[in-house]
Amino acid sequence: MGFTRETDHGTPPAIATGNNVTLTIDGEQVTLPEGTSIMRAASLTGTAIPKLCATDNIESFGSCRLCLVEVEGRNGYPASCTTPIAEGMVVRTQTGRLKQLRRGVMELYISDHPLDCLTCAANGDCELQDQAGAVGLRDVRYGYDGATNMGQAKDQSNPYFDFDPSKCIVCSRCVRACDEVQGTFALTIEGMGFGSKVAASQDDAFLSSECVSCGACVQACPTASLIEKKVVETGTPDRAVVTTCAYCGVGCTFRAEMRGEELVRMVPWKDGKANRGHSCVKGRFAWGYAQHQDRILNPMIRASVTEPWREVSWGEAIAHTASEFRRIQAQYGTRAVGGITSSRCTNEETFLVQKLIRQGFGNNNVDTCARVCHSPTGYGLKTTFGTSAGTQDFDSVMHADVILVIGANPTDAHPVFGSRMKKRLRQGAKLIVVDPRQIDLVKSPHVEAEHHLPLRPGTNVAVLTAMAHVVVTEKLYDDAFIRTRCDWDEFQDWGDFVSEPARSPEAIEPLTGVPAADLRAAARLYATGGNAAIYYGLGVTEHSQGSSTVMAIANLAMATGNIGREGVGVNPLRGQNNVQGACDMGSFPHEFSGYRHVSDTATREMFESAWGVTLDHEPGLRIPNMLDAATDGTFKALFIQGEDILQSDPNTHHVAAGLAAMECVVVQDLFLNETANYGHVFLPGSTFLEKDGTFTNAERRIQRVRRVMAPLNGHADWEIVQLVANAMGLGWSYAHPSEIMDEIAALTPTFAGVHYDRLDAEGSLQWPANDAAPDGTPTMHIDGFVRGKGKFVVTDYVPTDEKTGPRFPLLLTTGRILSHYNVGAQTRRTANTAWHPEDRLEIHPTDAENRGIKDGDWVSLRSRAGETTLRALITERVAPGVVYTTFHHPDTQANVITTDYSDWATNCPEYKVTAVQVGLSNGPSDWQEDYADHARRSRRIVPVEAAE
Amino acid sequence: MTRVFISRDMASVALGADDVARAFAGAGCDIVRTGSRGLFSIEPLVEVETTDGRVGYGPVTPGDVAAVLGGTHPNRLGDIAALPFFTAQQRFTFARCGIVDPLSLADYAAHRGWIGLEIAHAAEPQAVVDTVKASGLRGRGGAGFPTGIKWQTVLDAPGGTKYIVCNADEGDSGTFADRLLMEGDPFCLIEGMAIAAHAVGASHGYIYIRSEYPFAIATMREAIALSAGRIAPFTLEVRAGAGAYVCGEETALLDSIEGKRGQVRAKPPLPALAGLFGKPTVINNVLSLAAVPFILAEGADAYANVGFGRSRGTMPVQLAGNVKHGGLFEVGFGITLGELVNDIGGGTTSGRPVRAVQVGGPLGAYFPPSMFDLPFDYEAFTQAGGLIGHAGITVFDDSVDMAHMARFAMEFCAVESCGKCTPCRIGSTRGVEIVDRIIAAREIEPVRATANGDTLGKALYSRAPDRIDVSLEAQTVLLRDLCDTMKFGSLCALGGFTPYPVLSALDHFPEDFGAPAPALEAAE
Amino acid sequence: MAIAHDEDGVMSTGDRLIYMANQIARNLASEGTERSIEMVADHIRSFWDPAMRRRIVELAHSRPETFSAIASAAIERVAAA
Amino acid sequence: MDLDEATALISTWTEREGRRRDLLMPLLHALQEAAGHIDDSWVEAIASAFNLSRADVHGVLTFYHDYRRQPAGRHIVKLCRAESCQSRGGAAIEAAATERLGVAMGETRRDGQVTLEPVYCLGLCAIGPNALVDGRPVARIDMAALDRIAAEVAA
Repeated sequence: MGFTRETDHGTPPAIATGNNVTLTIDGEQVTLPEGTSIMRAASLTGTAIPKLCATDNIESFGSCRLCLVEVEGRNGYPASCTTPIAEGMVVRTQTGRLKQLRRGVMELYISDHPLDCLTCAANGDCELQDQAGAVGLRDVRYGYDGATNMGQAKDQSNPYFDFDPSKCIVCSRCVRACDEVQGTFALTIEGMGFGSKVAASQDDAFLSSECVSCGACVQACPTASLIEKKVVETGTPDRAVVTTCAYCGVGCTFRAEMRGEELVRMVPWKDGKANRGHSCVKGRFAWGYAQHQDRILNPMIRASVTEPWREVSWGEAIAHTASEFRRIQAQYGTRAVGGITSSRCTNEETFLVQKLIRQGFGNNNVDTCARVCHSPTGYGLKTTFGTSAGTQDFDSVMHADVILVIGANPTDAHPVFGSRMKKRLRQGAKLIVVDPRQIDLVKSPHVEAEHHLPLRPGTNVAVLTAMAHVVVTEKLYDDAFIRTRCDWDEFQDWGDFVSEPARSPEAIEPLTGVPAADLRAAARLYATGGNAAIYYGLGVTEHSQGSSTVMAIANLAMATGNIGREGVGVNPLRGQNNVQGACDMGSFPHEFSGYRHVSDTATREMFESAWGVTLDHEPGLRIPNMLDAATDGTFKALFIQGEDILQSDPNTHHVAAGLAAMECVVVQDLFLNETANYGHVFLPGSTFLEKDGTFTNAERRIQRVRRVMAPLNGHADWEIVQLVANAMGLGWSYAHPSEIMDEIAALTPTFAGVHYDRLDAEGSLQWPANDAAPDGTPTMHIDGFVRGKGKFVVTDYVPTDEKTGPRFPLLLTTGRILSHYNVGAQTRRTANTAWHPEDRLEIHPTDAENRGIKDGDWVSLRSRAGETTLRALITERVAPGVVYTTFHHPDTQANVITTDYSDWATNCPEYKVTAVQVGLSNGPSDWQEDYADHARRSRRIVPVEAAE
Repeated sequence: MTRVFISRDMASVALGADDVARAFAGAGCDIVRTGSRGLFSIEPLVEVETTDGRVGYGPVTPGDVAAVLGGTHPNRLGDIAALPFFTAQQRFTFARCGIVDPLSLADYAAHRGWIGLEIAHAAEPQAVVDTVKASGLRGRGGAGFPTGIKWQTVLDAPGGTKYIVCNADEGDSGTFADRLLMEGDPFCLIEGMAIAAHAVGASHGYIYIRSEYPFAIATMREAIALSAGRIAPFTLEVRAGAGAYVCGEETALLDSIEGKRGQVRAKPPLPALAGLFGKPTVINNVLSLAAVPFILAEGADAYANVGFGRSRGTMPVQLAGNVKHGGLFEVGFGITLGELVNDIGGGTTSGRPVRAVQVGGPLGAYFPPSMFDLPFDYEAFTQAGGLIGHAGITVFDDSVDMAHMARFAMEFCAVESCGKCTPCRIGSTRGVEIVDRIIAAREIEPVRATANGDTLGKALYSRAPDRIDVSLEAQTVLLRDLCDTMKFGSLCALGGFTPYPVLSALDHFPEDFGAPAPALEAAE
Repeated sequence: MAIAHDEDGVMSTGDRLIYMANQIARNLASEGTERSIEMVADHIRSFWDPAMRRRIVELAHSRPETFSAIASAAIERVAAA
Repeated sequence: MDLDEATALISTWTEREGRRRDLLMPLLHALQEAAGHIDDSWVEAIASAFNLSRADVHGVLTFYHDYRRQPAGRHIVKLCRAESCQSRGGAAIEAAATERLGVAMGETRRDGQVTLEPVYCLGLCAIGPNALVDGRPVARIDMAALDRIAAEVAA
């Protein structure tokens, strides 16, 4: 693929009214939707009108005055970007007079612009340069001695891009992109007139301003005023590959722009249906880990975790792995081994890992990181609706009138979708936030929640059931929807249950801390405010009652008829890039791909005939059960692809004990992660830039991942799994991931229509994509639920056994932050650490004062499970009695604190509720010191030369 | 106790009216503070109530109390309305100004106040709009757009919430009619807005007044509070500007009310369809809205019968600058510039010959006396390369340097440009620099540099000093080119009309730019 | 009923399985005794690996006092299958 | 006025008048009237009151000529520079004023006694040159009037 810029039609498409108008542009008759700008109309018909302030992902502005045109019968020269087309209009876009005016404007621009095109980093990739050529500017007659805005200092504070005000043409594209696309409003024009100047916040340095470094301004800038440092350093790109981001579950499409074999920048792709041309600081900029010096490129082996690693050849590593698994199975039984698929790897890779386990290991001991994040979503939505996935696409939010966000923090964890949501909120949709913390959505510039219900951690079910109580007792439910779409008897049982006085907002207020009046108002708004959509995250699932909460959400949506059309629905915001896909691909110990139980004979037979083996019909072990079995001595070997369970899973002591008890732990990863400290075989992994495949995002959207560069470690991850499989005698012969997808499609009814040629042609497909839904399924359950009738499930509130008391009086809840991703393995190896160099403990001023803690003090954080130390951040974002931290840094190991409590149905850990005590501390805990020592010793490597 | 009438208008106060009022109060007089009648050469004016009506004296100082009260003061003017300056006028809009106590509801009602509103309230909105259409009233802010048609658009616009916005950001030098009316007859504007509200279905209105008019802001706020019951359910509030001339541009004004930077919006959408807070909005000048009570009360014909061509009704002309009888002169369209400047205004204060008049504020053209037969009429002025604007006429005597005035026009644009569009943002600064070069060069013609080549690269490097042609001829050509770019390229009238004063100065007074004087001028 | 941890904060496998069975039972209790027994049994059959199921049946015999009535009844059904 | 006082004023004011964005400029006027200027350090509190970004407020604050980000002198003389006053000798008065008051146009005298600022039209266009001296209008300014103003601002 060569380097071509995306076509920029200058202004966004018209809002569809269904009406078309016909006009004449430069003698050619064209018919287009009404509301289209003249500029866009011309562009669509192949005429480029000069422009600088217009770009088609922000509203037209009309400031640059290059796009003036002549319209018959009208005075003057209207700007084509701000003038809509009209029936019978006759437009001329290229006349001598227009050329003269445009040249006059350009002459003014260049009179206040540096004379350094040839040495400018944007040379060849600069709209000002292009347009100066386009309007035929030959001379600037204004002289050198006049006033200019040049010579201002560059702002190089942001680690990823520079701001050079001298090159700014004050087109406001950056300001408008920040406002309209990102919704942060971090930029403004300072001053007025000739002195107008782009400023971040109050003319702060970008890094210390309100800027969240999403890159929208840099993308919008038509000159080198805002430019990626990497472009300055490397030069402008010469080719581009469209691929999918490997960070969160939003699944943004990017153009990876390359110069030779070097990645220059990732630019969000306008045609990406998940991100619509937007990005966040992670996907846009934080890809440097792919080339980080910490990457392990050679396979390694060691006999015990106390020895140093020994670099070996691929052949030796693969043979050793295969023989260890065979040996252990021979010694301890078929079920003594298992594997963990990666939610960061592709669908194809995930499918191969679970195939390796089911076909090669002969058991169902496969699990994935969804165990610790959205397994309750799978359980809850399958039970109520019949499908283990969200019901909408992201575009749907633009049709919502009421948005209920519960246990999710989209502006940090799913920032690109968060921006879409904020845009809709600015258009007037109402917001309800149910969260113990005052997340940004509760109140941030231009967005304010109508209701914030700051519940005590662990009381989700009580709050949602009380909302249902209001809906039912105040008769706000959608009778017609329920009668036609759901089981009426089940609804009545459920209705009786939620209507009991004990479940009223007033009755539960002492328990949840949510004022009853607020809860009632929120429930009424949700039920009666028009299209109401629920978005939730791990604040829902990572509880003892995670599955109940998901079902309580589904109940509420069904009761109010908010399912089955645009603008409504139940929408889990999935954590990792491919966690939806990993689940879809059969990564659970009880399910094949497409969520079909292993005990289902017909399904099993289909796989058995395709794979030529007999498959286990019994469910396998979940991750915590594997670790239990390991400590009990019955589980001995684990293949872990792209997960760092030591850091990410709860109760680190439990994980460490389980891993330490195994005889062969195979870790496949980019880096020597924390889990590898307990590993015996290390197989270097490849990054998303180095392989082909697909990811499936939170809206069930299957998108292509394309190889941008050769794998530094020599093999894509799917090839490595194939090597292992073949060393075990499975005889796989995939030449390309597309062949794996063909197999998935053949074996998985919901994926039957998914093939690479279609994905390449259409960009993406949302499953189910099959004969029944040939174009995929943006919105689910339109005419009926997948399971038939929607099922109302009684969701009793069973409090967690994790209780505060005199020893542990505070409740810890954990989460993530914008600049980091999951365990931070990737983002910690980028300049994103500039924003968040360490995990901090958020604590309310009152709680801090009671303990003599000042902002920035080192504090110890203790629970029944363990103890760690970190620095305090005093903030009113958390309520009194609640503390919060992130888990991005292994030095802190927040999961030393979290407990073994987990969701009753899925064992999803209760990360969000841990009783803790906090006190001033002098230094790291004993465990932290011991672990640091172990990690240091465990990372010793004997290079390949010495080993041979 | 003797009742005396003394203006509280900002101009009268600037001339000492407060001190005069205190002196009369000290002498035991009952003081009524009125607005100004609008003739400043007689301010501070004191009118003493007598059995024969009011007897005026002016100008008066605090030391003149006894002489005035004794009837012996040499500046006795008698009945002010009988002075030629006033008898020559047709005071439709300004009928009450200077006569009534601006904050007396009784005075207002006694002088035919609220009649228009009562008639409007009794009629269907469409009938009110029709009356305004029939009057031929055109926007007095400068553009001259028919007011009734604007109202019709708003009336027809779908949507429940609509607004009336009064543009009282009267920033043009040489104009003060809005200020005079708001300080002298605020209820008239309020009544006009209330009529507009009824006509289009608006329930709330804003009056955006520039911060340079503190008296008007205070008077309007007080008048709104006093008349709230009279205009209910319609409500009104005053918003004060913050020193940005460009906020007189209607879309910038709307953004300013919304709490934003006062930058000009692109049109469409028209404010009539998507104006304040995105809602259909009537935005009219003070004088347009203040003309409406008369039109409703006296009938459309009474208004339309006065005027010239398509310019109907009266125009409150403001005579300003170096003029002997400066003030507010409301008269039907059609009067000539010469009549206004020489006959009504009486020529210059300085006694020197008139050399130029600028009509329509800082964006208006300069006219030489040779063009004084121009009739006051929107179309005639447009044809003559100028504009009526807000009908301010600033008179200059023969000491004026027109190159300096052209420079000032560019400088003013540079100071007040909102910075949004390129021709205005950069062009105004370049304009100042060009005129500076012309002024520097008009006595010493420099050696012309040569320029050749035709590549973009040359354009980028052409700002090296030896490549610039700084000759008078080249700079004058450049100035004209710049004016062309600004006039046809700018987003709003600030950048678009700044070329009017510049080009008119260049055209009519070339000798100030180092070129020969035009033959016509020489002949006079 | 809280989880018993050893000094490292790690619960024994047996204790964990008992806790899980009881927790499932508690969460399904509001369905009514008969329905909930069947649902608990079904849940264990669907999601627990055979070794875990064997172990819980053994535990139900060796430590019956640690199980709730619903959990006990459900495990009996699992054992019978 | 320190930050705490400004924050208190902002909260009292917004409680009375409301928190809609369109009230931003009225609040800025109120702050400036109370404090003489609007300090950059108050912007965060202002932004928070209206649910705006600091950038939003900064953009507005720096757009309008009226808003001061630094304290002015004890006296403020605003002298009109517009055409009507120029036609009546304004340029000469401006030059004389800078000399007589000892401060350049647009600046505050080093002793903090007086700030001299341009204003473009006060609507007193037939009786110029005009000024606002601490808010009081003064017309027909001549050398004698400048002397009086200079004496006034010396106090």
